Amino acid sequence: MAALLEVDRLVIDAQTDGGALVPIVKGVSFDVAPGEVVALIGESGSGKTTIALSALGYTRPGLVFGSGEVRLHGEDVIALEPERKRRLRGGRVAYLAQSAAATFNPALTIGEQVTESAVLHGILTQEAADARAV
Amino acid sequence: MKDVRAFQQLYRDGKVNRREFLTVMGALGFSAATAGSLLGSAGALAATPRRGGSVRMASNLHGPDDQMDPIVFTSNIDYSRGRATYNGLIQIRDNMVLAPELAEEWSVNANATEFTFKIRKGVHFHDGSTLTADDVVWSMRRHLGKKSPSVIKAFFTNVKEWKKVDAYTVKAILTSPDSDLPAKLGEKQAKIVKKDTKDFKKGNGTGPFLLESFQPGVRSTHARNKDYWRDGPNLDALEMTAITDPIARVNALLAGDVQLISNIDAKQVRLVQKNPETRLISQETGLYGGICCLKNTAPGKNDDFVMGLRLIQDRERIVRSILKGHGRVGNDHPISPAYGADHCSELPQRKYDPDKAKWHLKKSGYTTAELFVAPVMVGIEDASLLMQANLKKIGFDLRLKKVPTDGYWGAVWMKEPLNVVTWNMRPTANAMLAIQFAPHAKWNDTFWNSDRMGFLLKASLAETDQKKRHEMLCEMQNLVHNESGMVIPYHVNQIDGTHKSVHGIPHQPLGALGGAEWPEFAWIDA
Amino acid sequence: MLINALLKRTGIGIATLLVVSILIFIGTSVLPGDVAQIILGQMATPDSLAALREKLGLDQPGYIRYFLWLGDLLTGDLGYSKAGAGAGTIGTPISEMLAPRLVNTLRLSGTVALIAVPLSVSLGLVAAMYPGTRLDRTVTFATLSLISLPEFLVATFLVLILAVHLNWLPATAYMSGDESGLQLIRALAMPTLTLVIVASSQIIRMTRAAVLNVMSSPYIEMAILKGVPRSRIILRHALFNAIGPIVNVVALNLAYLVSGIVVVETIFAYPGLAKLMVEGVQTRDLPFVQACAMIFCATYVALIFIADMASILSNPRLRHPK
Amino acid sequence: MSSIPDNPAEPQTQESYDELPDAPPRRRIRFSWSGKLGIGIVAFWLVIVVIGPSIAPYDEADILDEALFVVPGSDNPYPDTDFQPPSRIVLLGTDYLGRDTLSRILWGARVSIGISLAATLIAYLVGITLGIAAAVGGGKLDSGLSRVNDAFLSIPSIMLALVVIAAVGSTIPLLIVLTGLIYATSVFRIARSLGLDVTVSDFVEAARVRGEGLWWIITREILPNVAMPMATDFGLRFVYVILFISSLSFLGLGVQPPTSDWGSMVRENLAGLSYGSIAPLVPALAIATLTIAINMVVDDVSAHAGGRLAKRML
Repeated sequence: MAALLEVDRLVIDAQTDGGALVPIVKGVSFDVAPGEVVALIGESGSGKTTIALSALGYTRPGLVFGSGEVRLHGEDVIALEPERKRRLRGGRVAYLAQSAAATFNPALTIGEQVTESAVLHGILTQEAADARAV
Repeated sequence: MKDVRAFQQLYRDGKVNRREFLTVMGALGFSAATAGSLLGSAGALAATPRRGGSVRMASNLHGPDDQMDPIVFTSNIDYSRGRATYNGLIQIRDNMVLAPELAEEWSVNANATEFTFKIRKGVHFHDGSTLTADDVVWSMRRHLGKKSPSVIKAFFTNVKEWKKVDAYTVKAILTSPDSDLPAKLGEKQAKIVKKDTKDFKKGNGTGPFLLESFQPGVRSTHARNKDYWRDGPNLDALEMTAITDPIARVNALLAGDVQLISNIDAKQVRLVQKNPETRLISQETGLYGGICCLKNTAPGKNDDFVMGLRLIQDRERIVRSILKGHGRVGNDHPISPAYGADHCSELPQRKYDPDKAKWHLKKSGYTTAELFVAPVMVGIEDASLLMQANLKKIGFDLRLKKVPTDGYWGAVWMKEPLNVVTWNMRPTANAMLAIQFAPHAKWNDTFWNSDRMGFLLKASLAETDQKKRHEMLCEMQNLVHNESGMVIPYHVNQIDGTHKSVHGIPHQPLGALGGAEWPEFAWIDA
Repeated sequence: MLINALLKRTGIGIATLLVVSILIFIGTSVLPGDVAQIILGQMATPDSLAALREKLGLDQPGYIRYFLWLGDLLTGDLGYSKAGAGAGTIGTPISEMLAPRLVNTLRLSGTVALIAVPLSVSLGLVAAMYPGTRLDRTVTFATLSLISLPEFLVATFLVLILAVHLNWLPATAYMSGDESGLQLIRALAMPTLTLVIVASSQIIRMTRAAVLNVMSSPYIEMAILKGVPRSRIILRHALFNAIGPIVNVVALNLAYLVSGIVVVETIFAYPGLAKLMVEGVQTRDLPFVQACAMIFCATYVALIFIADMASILSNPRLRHPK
Repeated sequence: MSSIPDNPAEPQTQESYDELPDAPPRRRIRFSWSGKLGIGIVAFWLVIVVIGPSIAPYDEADILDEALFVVPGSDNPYPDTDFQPPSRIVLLGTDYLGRDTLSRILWGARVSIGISLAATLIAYLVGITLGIAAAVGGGKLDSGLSRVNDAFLSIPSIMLALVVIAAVGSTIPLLIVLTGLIYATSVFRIARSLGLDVTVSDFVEAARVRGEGLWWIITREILPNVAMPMATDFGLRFVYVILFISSLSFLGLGVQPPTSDWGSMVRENLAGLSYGSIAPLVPALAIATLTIAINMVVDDVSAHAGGRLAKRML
């Protein structure tokens, strides 16, 4: 059966002070089938989050995709143009940060931030979302 | 003759100054006297004044301490406002000629100790009341007595009393002869106000303009006094303000924001000259910038030191490059040629002589000194810097201590051993010398007390023989030139500017814009 | 919660003003030469000084004059300036002198604020949205160059070009008080232009810094990962957190526009408060300087107060401190 | 312009990557091309500060001789020496008094940068000491210091300077101390708010729990964490001081003549602008290059500090 997510020889580089590229993710490949649970295990700073985030076609500042592909339902999320990426994020793939507290905007209500994503992607109306949130 | 006329035009329009005019006339073969009269008639050349219109004047200084009380007038804008609002007993016109104003005529007794003034009849104050001897006596008495805050009370220390003889006659009784009294009454502070005035901000005078509004430090507006006691003024309305920044002031004139400005910095004169819309007025005066060396303390009490400072003054260059020609080399005494006959032309001009200066300074034993400088007048800082540089060349280290102008007269002048000073021209040579050099006088700012000087000052006032009088004045100028603590490297012209449409600015040297006499006489062409 | 913060900051404001009043008084009394000395200038003599001092009531001891003044101040009476009094007995009510100047000052700083604030905040935002791009670098470079130019240079430049050479605008922003709309605009144009240039640079820099700083925070990353559109991220997520520092800069710039523009007012001969205060110091018109200073400090305190409130309201976390 | 005090930063702790897992390890400051350029220019001026006077063609006080400017063949033995355009004799032209602009720039670097540097350092010494004291001490000490500081902040700095200088006259040491103290008020605010952030942070808590002494906490825990953002602020502060002194010279309260400082040089030659002289522009350019250079460096540093504390800087 076709994998839901295919990480194929993924290389992610970090820019050094000199601006040279140093690979920190060196050609990782794995598949995730629907309903399958995959755990990445490694010491802190080994690049777990970096790989995970690539599923949303995202890298942290200072990092760049080197080579390889990350395919979701067969389409390369790295290659997607911005607007499609935006739909993908929170629309089909959601990210749950380790320290959730830090990921909430102090200037906005929790409620708004919880429902925001669903509303933005037209999955729910604000009302429905609010209802679901509580 | 045509070019003479042309030159008179130029002089009237301020394109050439008095000195330049006389030089040219001399070159054309006229005697000094003839040239002088030509000069006098130049003013008359002006086409007949046109009535109407208004001008905006920007002076050089103003602030919350602007005054409308004549006896404490101290700034150009005060003087102009005073001139527009009030009258004096006697008016000083072009080339220092005394003319009757509120005093129709005056007489003096044989030994010049008692003056009688006939007050003009039918003169009204702006509030409608009639001018009488009472107002004159009250106004003049404000200058007398120890407690008087009058700025010019020193002129009247020898006045025992102002007496009312009848409704239109007053007498001034003096303790010592003073043939200069009438001239002193022409001063800007000697204006006549209404008896028992409390609130001077209303400006209740007899002058050509009514004081419409007066905001200290902002502006004042003046409207023609319809029932002025004599013909005039020409303008319907005046507006007076100040633009304290010299560059901004000139720019305002060039851009046409204002039609008259006072006190143009020498650095800026060429801008005004070459601009077709504006006209430069460069009036030779007795105004000077100098250095006071206090004679009662070191280093000033050392004559060689003072002489050294005098000889290191590159007077020619100061006038040439700092004043851009709008001034005259000083001869270490205040009586410039602007004082006319009183100026001692026999006295040889002191010249720049580094070697002699070096010799004197060496002899004095000083190798360093500190001079307090504030921008109290045009070019004084620059001149001090030039002196400093020249002293450095002969191995003398002069340190300059720059201090702000505000507070200078109270905290530095007459206190620090070496300080810069400026004195405005006074109506007579004697008045000028007396105020600054009379032994133990209040403003003897070099603390140089010469009995001979004291004797001559008194004697010359009583002396009626012009030749003897001149000899005395000459000796006094010589004393100051050689023995006092004064260094006077230059006299600076009064440099003002007008829009080309403004005419009739008097050539009276006692202050900015024709000794502030402009309001009554200025007019503009359509 | 909010009420408490409000009360607390009001108290702080008042305390500050009291401290200021004392500082001002001490400061002004250490000046060499008093108003009498200044009025009489070179022509002062001990007697005439004593005479004038007596007339002007300068012969009382300092602390008495302080409390008298403070009392009057609280009862809204700013007292009399020596202005124009000379040897006369009647001075000018300070309130009377300040009123027109205050109007002028507010007029100018208001105009400047209206133009500078929106302009520079949006420029700062744009710069922050595309950090490192040519646009960003241009804005940064321009603002830095302008920050580093002395005000009087900018001002004189503008006068020479716009007034003297092109004759488009008057060289001085001289206000006769009865200007009509167009004249008023022409009069204000020059100083406004100068001050917009001066004030904007800082607000731009600040907005950029503040927003950039927020942009690097985890919740912005989260927002990106939630697929929130860029525009919404900047305006809803980032700007709100940046408001605190931004309003503060704006407030301080406004305070500066009221009290600190001596140079501009001098060059354009604009009859505003700042210049008046300097003249007050130079003429040793103490009651007057004190009044001006109090106005300025009050303005400052008020503006900061508003700024603090704004940043509190903009931020739930401050609204409900942990 | 220069006399704006600092914004009162509201204490508001903010996590950054360090507290998150998988944070990219802290790297050495990476300087962009502009940062490097900035360093270059700053270095250049520092060199001038040291060797400037010795390579200057004339003394800063020299009023050049008219003979130097006589046009061959002209009959005028006394040509103007002021506001002369650049020539072989005077590479950057002359100023309003006929002094060599280049020489005055070279000499002036020492005074301008020297004064500003000294003043800024004083501002930091005083500001940080009191600021941290207020933050750590808290309570009465804090509110007391803050009130007085606010009071000084709220007084227009020009006026403050005007009064003090009018009272005691203007000397370079006074100028330095005065300016230093005026700007210390702003530094105080930054230092205090940063200090507050840090004092409530976990690692200080930890240190307290470990039973470390106050001094140890301040020197080992607080100062190091405050240092970086303070350094970032230093750049602009430094420039404000230069400009502040220049606006003092506008009011006639600057350094003593004939000493040249760039700000005053702009002012004293302003008249030349009307004659199209470059005399006022050269020093302005000098100030600008220094400003921009310093801030190019600053930007890189603050970018490295995550810009997180940049918000406290104007």
